[in-house]
Amino acid sequence: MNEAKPDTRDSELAPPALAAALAETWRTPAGLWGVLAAVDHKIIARRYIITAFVFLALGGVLALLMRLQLAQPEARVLSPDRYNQIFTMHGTNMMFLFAVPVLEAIGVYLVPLMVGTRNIAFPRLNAFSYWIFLAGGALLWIAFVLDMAPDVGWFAYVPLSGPQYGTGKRADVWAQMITFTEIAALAVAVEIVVTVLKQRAPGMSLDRIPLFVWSMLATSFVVIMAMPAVIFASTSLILDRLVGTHFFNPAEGGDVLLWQHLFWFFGHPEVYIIFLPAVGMVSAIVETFARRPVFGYLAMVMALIATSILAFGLWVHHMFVAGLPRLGQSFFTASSMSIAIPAGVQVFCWLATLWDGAPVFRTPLLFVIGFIVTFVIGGLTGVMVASVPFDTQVHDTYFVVAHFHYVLIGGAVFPLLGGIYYWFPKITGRMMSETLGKWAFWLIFVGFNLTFFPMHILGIAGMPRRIYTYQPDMPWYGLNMFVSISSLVLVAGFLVFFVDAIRSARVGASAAENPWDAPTLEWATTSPPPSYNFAQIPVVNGLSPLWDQPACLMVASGLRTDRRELIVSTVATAKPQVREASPRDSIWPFWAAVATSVMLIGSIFTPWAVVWGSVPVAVALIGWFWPKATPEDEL
Amino acid sequence: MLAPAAVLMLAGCAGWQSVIDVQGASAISIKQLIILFVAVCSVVWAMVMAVLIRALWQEREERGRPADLDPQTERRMTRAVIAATAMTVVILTAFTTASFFTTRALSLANHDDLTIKVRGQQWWWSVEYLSPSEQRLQTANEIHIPVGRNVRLQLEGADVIHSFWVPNLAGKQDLIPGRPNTLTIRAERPGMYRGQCAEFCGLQHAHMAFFVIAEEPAAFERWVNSQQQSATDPSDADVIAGQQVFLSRPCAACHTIRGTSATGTTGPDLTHVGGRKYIAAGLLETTRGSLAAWIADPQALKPGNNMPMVPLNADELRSVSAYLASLK
Amino acid sequence: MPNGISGAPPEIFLALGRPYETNAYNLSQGKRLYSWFGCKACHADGQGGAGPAFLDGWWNYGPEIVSIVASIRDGRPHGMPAFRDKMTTEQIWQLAGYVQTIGAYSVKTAAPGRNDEKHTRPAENRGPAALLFDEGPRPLHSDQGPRP
Amino acid sequence: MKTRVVADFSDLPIHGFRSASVTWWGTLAFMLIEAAGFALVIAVYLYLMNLAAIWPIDAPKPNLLPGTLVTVILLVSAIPNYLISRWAEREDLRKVRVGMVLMSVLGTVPLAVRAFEFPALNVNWDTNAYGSIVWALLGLHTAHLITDLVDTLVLAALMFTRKGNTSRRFGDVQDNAMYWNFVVVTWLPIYGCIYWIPRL
Repeated sequence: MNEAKPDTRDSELAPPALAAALAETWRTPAGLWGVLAAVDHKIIARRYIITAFVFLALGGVLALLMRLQLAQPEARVLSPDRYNQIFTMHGTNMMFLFAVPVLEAIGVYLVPLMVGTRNIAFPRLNAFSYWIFLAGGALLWIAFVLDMAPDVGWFAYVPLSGPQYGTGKRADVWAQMITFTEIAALAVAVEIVVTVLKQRAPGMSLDRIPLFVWSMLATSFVVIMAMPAVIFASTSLILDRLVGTHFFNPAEGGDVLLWQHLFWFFGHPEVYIIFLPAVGMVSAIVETFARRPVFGYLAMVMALIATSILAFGLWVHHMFVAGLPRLGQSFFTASSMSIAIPAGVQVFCWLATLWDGAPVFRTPLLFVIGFIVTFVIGGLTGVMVASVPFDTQVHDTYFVVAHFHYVLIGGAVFPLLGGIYYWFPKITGRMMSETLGKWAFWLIFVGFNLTFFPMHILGIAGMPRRIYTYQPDMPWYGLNMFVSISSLVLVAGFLVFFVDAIRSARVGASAAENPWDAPTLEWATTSPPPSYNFAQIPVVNGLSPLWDQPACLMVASGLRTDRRELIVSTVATAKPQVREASPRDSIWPFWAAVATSVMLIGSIFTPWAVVWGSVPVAVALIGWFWPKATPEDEL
Repeated sequence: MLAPAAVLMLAGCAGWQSVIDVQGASAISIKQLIILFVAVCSVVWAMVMAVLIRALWQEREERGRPADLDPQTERRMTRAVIAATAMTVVILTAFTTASFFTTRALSLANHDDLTIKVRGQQWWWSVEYLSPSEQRLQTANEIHIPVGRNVRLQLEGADVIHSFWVPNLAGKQDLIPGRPNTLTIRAERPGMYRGQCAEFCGLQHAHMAFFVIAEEPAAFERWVNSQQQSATDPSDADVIAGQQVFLSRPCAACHTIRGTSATGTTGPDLTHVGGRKYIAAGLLETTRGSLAAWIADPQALKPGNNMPMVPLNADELRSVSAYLASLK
Repeated sequence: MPNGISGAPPEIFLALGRPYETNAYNLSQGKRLYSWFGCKACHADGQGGAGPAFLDGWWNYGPEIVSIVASIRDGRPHGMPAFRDKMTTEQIWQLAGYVQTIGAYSVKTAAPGRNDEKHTRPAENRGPAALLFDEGPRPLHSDQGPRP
Repeated sequence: MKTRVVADFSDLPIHGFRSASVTWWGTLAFMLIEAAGFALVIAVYLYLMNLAAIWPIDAPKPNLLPGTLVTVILLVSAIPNYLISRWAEREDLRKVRVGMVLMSVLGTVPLAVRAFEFPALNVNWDTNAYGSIVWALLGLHTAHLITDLVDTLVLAALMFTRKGNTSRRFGDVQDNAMYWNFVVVTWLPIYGCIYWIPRL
């Protein structure tokens, strides 16, 4: 099947002509068609990040409403029904619509750049995953506006979310939203796995993969192994509610704890899906701002893999008070404690890196320092709740609320904000301001600790979780008012961050290619990178390419310029194998997403929607699969 | 930052429903474990912070290009990291064994003197004394127990999952439909200990409290005898009118008052409601006024609960609340 | 009311968009009241026993909610007790709305799901009347429910 | 950033088979997702079984005939499936076209027999937890069967058009053959679960 007409290779063109030719081949058309049919991983990742941050802001407003209601005893700001909807929306929105998507999106943006390729594997699947994610978010928030939001908590324990006690369509909306966001997360996970395994730059063997890429790879495998659990759980819940199956009906052989097992088998890996990418970002930031490679590269990679595997072995620590046999619980105490070891190893390696490095105190490093301070507290309280007797006292109290905010905001949002400050120049071509950055950091750091540390004490004082109010004679009034006021400081910090981000995107100082003098490949491209990322695919011969060869980058020639090509290489040693074609823009993923959304939302109201809805989905998928008249598909 | 706060936590807020103000056997052994964990973790956190601050504030020349790694420091740091990891493993093993021993201490092995069945309903607790058989009785939201004796609670979920938690005495245990659980508690000192549902169970999860009143054995016996009597026939005119209203309106369809024709089982047993310290699962102290307010409009005080608003005129309301307050 | 008891429904009921027939909360409360007030003793799970069935397409006093409310509140001959003093007005309307969903031919989106007890018939949100109604050889009451 | 050319890849092929193809790895990843899902549903089946006093819960054991027939057909279909994978690698268009038609037939037949399997379960999905999990297991595999059958039919149609004669399409035929093997392999534990565990 050799090509008939002579193709133009990049070696025959002078650099400016080469850039123009590649720009033309990899161009995303402007206008509505370009928006709907784009497959460039950078465009889709930016959409994901912006949408996820909008959901963060909405979720933050919900948190403020909750703090307003809890500031005083027996406050009448929110009715119990409204409060239950709001705390469920806050949890569901932050976990499924903000944390997982934004971290996976940063992976979608950076992994292709860091491994030295031109686009993510399966770019049309990437576009499909964004539309599905957007539809899931819209479903949840429109339901909230229509007073139909789920009110059963973000883990929707049966029988409260079951057919008898979960009235109306609220729990169905929650369960269907899970299906949307999990399809999107699974699609991105598959893309990242294949991109990292097969599209690495020649020479980037397994021991030269940047730590952030390792963390995204580990996260993607956890997503692939964990998400099926929650998809089956939410599907069986909808089946119970709509067509009367008895998975969770104790009177007919079902079991109420089956839901908790199914959900938490996914639930705990879910929080590691959120934590591992953040760990990858911390390694990238510490490396650059300590001015030396991260200490103990092998130990860090082993720790990532150990965390991913152990994450599947400790879900029962969410069910210590459900009355399971003592021996089983003790096993899960041991396994829950053991996952603190790889986390400890990583913290020690970062400390060693900083110890031997020359730290440059820019905003990204401030957020990483804030991360270390906060996450270690969260990790230690995590070790506390891993012990069965300790947990029988503090389970479902504000102690646990404090713990998981320390590991989620401390463990994931701090590195995320640091990562935004760090990669903002690369993504937008403009620097964020250092002064606003420092203001944002200190407001967020102080506000966070003043808001969430007293919650440990509230938990010890006996305040249960998820109560919409409390009586005046309970000793919780002072601390709750204090927490509500300091939450304003935290929100002020986030506002400063948003103002800085929006302002810098338009008027920030223009950024050089490598403003921080960082070692990894994404800093070898212009800021922002061209649509084809690399004019010629780089060749790597070390762990920190830009530090090993600072003057000029080794590249390889031979790819065609009139056809979207990138290099597929072997898994272990990244020896080049094939000049693989990367598909062009296509509208079909958008139609497939619309058809899938119609089918899934319809199936909330009638099971027949699945039968009739699958026909347009099949048509859209066939249209997507059918070869197009483009050079990529012809040869 | 954590150390002073840890001390504050240990001082704790003595008082109602506090995990630190321990009066029960289980809670005492758990408190020791909490103190161990908080102390060790505070030390660990302080050490990590010391290393972090030390690493950040060392005087070091501004390093333009990333220098190549000095193998000697690499080896030293490798040893340090291995040591730190080993210390982590040791501490975690110590924590694990400590929590095993505490778990063993919690299972109060010797035989139980009293068995009580607690059924969690949507938003109140029905309490039934099962054994010994001569002490059988039915009440709601308040559990009297003798001091110093093991009490075995049989926890049954009637509708959704609730969680029985009285922090002063013991850790929490869920009430799960289809899976009966048991929890053994023993109060060391007499007193009134407030507990609350700790698993989200719907609209009024926040107002689903209960009280465990630990008394000397003699006082407990007196309480049991009084609870087993049926309701005394009223003598006061107002109270008699109240009884008439109670029996003729929908109240009798849901509530039981032993000694009268009211035998409904969907609501709490009201035979001795006047004698209880709180009504509506810990929402209001029991007085004629609070009873009248509750009967007049239960939805205003506890929105979403399952007691309907029975339309009564003023004197009917006054007489019914008088009648219920008289049921000591 | 062509075949029901006279007495038009209160305007408030229509103005609020028939809350007791379309609001999921009221219907689920009605289901709770159905088991709390012992309707199961005579009507079983809706398929009838001592009392009439709600699934067989025939409403002795008309399928409108008002006539069902009247039956519950004032009782009926042959053993249907009056619940006037046993239930409040709102409870009666909630129970009537629920009873209607058992016998409905087209499934309401707000209809309650199965309950956590033994399964004896399809749940209200699967239209048990449409599934279980067997008209027998001669359709007796064609003017009552639509032919399934 | 200045660049220095150190290698030339102009002679690399434009399509690779098996582990050199990106879609092969993508199919493998999706198979891993579905394998995790099936393993989980079987775990739920076993979980419910050891909860129940007697299993199957007041329902007769499922009849063996339709299920065993489907198993035999699927196992038989693995042979032509292997052949078509080899022909695709040799890019032999004529043989692949014959193979795809054969695989389309061998995809439709088990689906038809499957229609008899559901009543042979002797239990309804809303009768009890046993009925629910058995219908869920069989339903999931049926969805698996349908999606791959549609994929095979579309691919067969494509191979008969002018566009079918490119190495990328032969790669797709091979991936689809691998996916069909996965459909057959996942059916074996499900078959054992539904039909033989109640008889142990």
